[in-house]
Amino acid sequence: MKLHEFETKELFKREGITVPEGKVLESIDQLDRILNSLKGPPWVLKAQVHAGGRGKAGGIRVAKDREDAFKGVAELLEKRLVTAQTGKDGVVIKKLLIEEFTPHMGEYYLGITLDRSKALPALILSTRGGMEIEEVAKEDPRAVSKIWVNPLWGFSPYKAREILFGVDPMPDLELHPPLEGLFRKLYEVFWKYDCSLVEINPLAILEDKKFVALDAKMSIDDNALFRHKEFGEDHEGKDPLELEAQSHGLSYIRMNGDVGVMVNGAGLAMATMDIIKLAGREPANFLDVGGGASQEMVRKGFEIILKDPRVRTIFVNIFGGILRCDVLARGMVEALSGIDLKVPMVVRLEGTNVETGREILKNSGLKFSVAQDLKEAIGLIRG
Amino acid sequence: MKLHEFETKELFKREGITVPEGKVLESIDQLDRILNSLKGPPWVLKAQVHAGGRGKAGGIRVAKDREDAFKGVAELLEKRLVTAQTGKDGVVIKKLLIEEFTPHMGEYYLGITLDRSKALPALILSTRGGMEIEEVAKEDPRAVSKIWVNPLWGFSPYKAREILFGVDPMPDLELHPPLEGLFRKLYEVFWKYDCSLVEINPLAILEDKKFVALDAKMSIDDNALFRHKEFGEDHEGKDPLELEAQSHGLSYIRMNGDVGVMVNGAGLAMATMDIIKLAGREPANFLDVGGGASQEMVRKGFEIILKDPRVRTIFVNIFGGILRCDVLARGMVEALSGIDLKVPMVVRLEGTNVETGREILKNSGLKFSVAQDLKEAIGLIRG
Amino acid sequence: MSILVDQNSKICIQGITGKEGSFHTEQMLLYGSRVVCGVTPKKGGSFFKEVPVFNTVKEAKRETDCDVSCIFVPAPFAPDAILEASDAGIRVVVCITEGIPVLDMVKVANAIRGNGTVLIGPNCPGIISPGKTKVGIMPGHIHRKGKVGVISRSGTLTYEVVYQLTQAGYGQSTCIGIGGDPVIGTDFVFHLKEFERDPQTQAVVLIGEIGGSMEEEAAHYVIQNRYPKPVFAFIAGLTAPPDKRMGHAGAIISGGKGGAQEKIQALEEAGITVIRDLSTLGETIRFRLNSQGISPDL
Amino acid sequence: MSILVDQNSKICIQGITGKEGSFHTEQMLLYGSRVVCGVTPKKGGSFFKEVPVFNTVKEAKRETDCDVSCIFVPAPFAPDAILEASDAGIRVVVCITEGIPVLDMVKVANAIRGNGTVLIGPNCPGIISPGKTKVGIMPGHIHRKGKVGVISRSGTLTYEVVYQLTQAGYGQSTCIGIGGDPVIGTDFVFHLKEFERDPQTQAVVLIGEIGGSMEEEAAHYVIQNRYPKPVFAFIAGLTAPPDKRMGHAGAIISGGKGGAQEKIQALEEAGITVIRDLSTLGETIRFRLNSQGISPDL
Repeated sequence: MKLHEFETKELFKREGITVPEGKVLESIDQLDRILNSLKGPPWVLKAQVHAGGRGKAGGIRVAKDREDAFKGVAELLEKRLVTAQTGKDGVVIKKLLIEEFTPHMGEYYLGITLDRSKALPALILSTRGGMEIEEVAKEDPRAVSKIWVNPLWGFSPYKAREILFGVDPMPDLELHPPLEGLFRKLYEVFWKYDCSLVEINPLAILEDKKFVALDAKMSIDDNALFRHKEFGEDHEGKDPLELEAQSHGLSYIRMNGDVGVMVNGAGLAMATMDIIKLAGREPANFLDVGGGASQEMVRKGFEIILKDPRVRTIFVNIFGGILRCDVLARGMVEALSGIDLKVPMVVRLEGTNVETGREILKNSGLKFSVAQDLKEAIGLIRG
Repeated sequence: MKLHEFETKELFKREGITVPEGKVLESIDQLDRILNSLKGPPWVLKAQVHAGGRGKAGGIRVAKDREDAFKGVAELLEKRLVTAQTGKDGVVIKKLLIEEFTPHMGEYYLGITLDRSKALPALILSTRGGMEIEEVAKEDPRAVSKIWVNPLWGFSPYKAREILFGVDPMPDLELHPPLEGLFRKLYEVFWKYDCSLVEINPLAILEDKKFVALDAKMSIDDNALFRHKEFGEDHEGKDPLELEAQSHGLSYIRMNGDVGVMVNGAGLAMATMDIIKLAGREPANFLDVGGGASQEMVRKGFEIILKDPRVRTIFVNIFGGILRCDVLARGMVEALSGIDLKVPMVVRLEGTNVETGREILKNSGLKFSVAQDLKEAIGLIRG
Repeated sequence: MSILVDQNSKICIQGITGKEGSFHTEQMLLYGSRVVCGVTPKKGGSFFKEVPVFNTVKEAKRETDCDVSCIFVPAPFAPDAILEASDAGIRVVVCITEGIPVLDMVKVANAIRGNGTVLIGPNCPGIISPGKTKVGIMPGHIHRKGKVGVISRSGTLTYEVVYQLTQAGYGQSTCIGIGGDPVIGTDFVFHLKEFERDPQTQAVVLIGEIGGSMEEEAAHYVIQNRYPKPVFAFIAGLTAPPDKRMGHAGAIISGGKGGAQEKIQALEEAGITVIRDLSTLGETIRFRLNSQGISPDL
Repeated sequence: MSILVDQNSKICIQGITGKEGSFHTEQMLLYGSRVVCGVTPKKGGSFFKEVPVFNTVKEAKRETDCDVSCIFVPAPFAPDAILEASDAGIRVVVCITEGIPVLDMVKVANAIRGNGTVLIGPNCPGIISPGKTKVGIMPGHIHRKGKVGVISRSGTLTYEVVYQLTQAGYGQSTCIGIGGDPVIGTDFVFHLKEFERDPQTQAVVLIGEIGGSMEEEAAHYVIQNRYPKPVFAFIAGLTAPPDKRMGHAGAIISGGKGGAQEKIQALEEAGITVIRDLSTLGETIRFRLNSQGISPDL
């Protein structure tokens, strides 16, 4: 789960990391009161959307006076922002963060991410803040310092020395203790909130050698949300069908095609989408009912596929393991009985209790084609 | 450093471990006010001395009424308590802990100690509380459960299961969660205060299945005292010469003999004491001026030896390494000049700068015998 | 032969009395696996289908000398169960549990490193050495004893691949589901090395997916070590969009890394046969193996 | 030969610019030790007596390929220095520092276990392979190259023993001060094994003291493995009273355990010659070795 910039900054503030003073706005009516409560002008207006490349796309503006601020808010709020990461439709800006402007003399990048292959958190420092860290790493690798911290050893002081002395140009020696403190805090935040990423970019260095996190990013491990009730659910910008599926424990993602897909297991679901594409069609969705789905979940899955008006073909690909084929068949019958299915449906069943499952479907009176194996299924979908 | 029972109990209380209500008394004048502030009778009077075996030696009494309490305090306070561990002189009782009496239905032993050879803390549970754990381990090993916790893994829940399910008779299942909680707390205390030992014996199990630590022991690692300013220095019952030496960074322990000893290095100092004994004499002290002692420390060491009226011979055994023999010699001359040394002194010098050192001593006009090696030194001490 | 587990493996089921644990214990017993004990705290002393239940793995190990464990414990308690198994000296620990927070696994993976434990999973179907033993949740009947080793990041996709292999006449030496999470106990390279040493195994199939760099590392290993047995691969997620978690927590293309195309390219550059059309996997492998003189299992 | 360090060892001094560090670096250089670098944070880029100083051990290792480090860092910072050295891949780490809290060492010892680092100390004089290299603070001139290995929990007592050995005509292969603290990186058994493999070493002297059970473990090892070289021992603290810390944090008899008498008995039962009178140590060893055909070093 990604947190918005303003959520991350609120959390940072609680944890003792300095951020600019700011307020979130959802309606232009609130602007006057907010501007009165903040130092300025100038002020910074920042679109709160889950997409990188906001700045380049015009989602961040500096307002030099009140009039400018009102104009900026009017041009951003409830408008679609198209960035390099949003796709052509862009995302609607529902919230703006209004902040005091922070004059500063330099910018750093600080981040912690999980290095999967080492199974260790990686701490990254760059003296070229404000840029994408991947770009800096390519263009000017000496400006990036990266270390890995063994969580059982903890963030021992020598680790701070390795990262701070390992970057070129090296930060002034007087900046080392506060930077070490900041990394230590970020590292605590990373563990305390089960982050997969926490990032300050840019970190502003003020004239008096203090630091302020001008931008802040945080992603929380979905598997750990059960122990972080402090993060409410964030439905913003999410597809309603995805939300419905999620509330039933189904893993559903909307795609751009017209073949509605139901599969058990994530790997097989991805492979099924790939096969549809190889057959010259496009999947309308990714839907994994899970290795051990119940009859109820199968029924819900079907309902969600059927709610998608773009679907022209349905492809059910089930390899029974823990999920037995008879359970699948019963869920299917339950979901489809009484519905006049207008689109062709291809069913490929295999694995545990396959005979009973096929029997149930056969006796159900439902209309569908049976494929004995994947090859036959592909032929039927190709049509 | 050993904490007194009342100090440990105060600390336990702060950390959330239940102890009986109680107050410390240093004069019988305070007793009336203390009894008024506590529930009772009965009350428990406990001598606060650093020696095991208090109970058997009469250092713990239950007072059944006010009169009994006054009588008990009068009989204990400022009196010498001789226990199995104090030696025949015993120790003077300077403080008494007056506590409410805790009726209970069972007693456990809980302790954490450092296992040197495994380099791991060992957690110990015994269902036969109130007894010395070593005795229980010998008599009834099944009543003792011991586990080792890797500090990098932490006290994971399975460790609690191992210790609780590993003892016979096993505690009632309903006691497992509170016992796990108590061990977790003790484990935290162990690390937080740099303990070498923390012990609750006995832990009382009350009728309502709650726990109360009836007795509590804690030892703090001397090397870690620099980061635990919360523990003041405890001079009680300590030898004044030992205290003086300590304040100068010298490691000095009073012994029962009459040969005053000065050595550099702990191992050589122990070996020197052993040699004196082999020669048929007894050392008056252990004194290690340290591998890297300064001239000043050598001088101080001599002053302390000379203050001990029992000393009949002085033996200086120095193997110069970091401590150079010339530094030793200068310190010696400084300490002894102007003093009319009444006892014979044997000096054995070897190692770094030995020639200069011998030269300085020779020219000092001091009276002493020089030994070329240990064998000769022994001969001279034997006299 | 086979790798990691065989008919002599003595299996302990952690969470044996739970819903999943008890169902799959029965399935394993039916398959012929030697389930010698189970662990459920507070149920020590009882039995599940004649399998003795203990309070701790340490006790179970002492009483039965089990050397493999299979964990069916809910996500919040599974990391503790893995540590317990490793600490008790279990050689192969299979964690089926899905949904464990990844940072818990970071701690666990680093803790048991150097402890002599091989951790399979979490979020995996387990290990099967067909005809010998099954330690996990895969449907046993689709497998057949044979000469192909299978290493997979997936569950049902593995069943599909195994099914096609069996249909094509090729049985399996050992099939390992290494798990679909970002941090898991082993990787492709670990098992490639095991299969290299296993005389029963004559070919290996890797089933990868988007996310991470394990496939690239496998390609690197194969090329660096002139891997002596034919290797096949299938990569799921060619059409997956970036920044979306495709069911598995580990299957996510992020920061432009972990895409299927790059993985396929790396594998092919290492001389590995990458099968793009899943529906033809079985016949492609049969054709290739046959032409290399590796005949089907009869 | 010799063990752990020799003339090829490339030494890094952690804390090279401090009072102790700089003094002993000079002494080591005078002895002929190859001190190739030093580490003092914030002094990177400078030189101490032509020895380059770096900010981190990682950098020092990268630039000089040092494989041994010697730590002269104050107690509150020494645990971090040990971890840094181990993490940077230093093979032999010698920690001279005295007064480190024991629980810090518990963490450090468990952390570096399995990391391939041999930690000597803390609170030790270091290691010397006479005539080859000295990594520590012992006075070099009392040593002589030869055939006796020395393992000691003490500092100056070791010098006394070495001095007597040299006077008696027997030089040393390697002398190791393993440290006087309750938790240290190695024990007698570890070095007994090393000396067993070392052809230069023909006899071993153990210098023990009260506290702990390391001497008993050494006795056990010698008897269990029919140790092939003559072993001598001296135990300090026969007259030490219980519950008193005799200078060393590790030298304390507590709970009735760790007394000298029990240690001497265990060692003698293992066939080890225990010398009770320190003043006769050199001549006793000379007599015994001579009678076993192990002649003095000329």
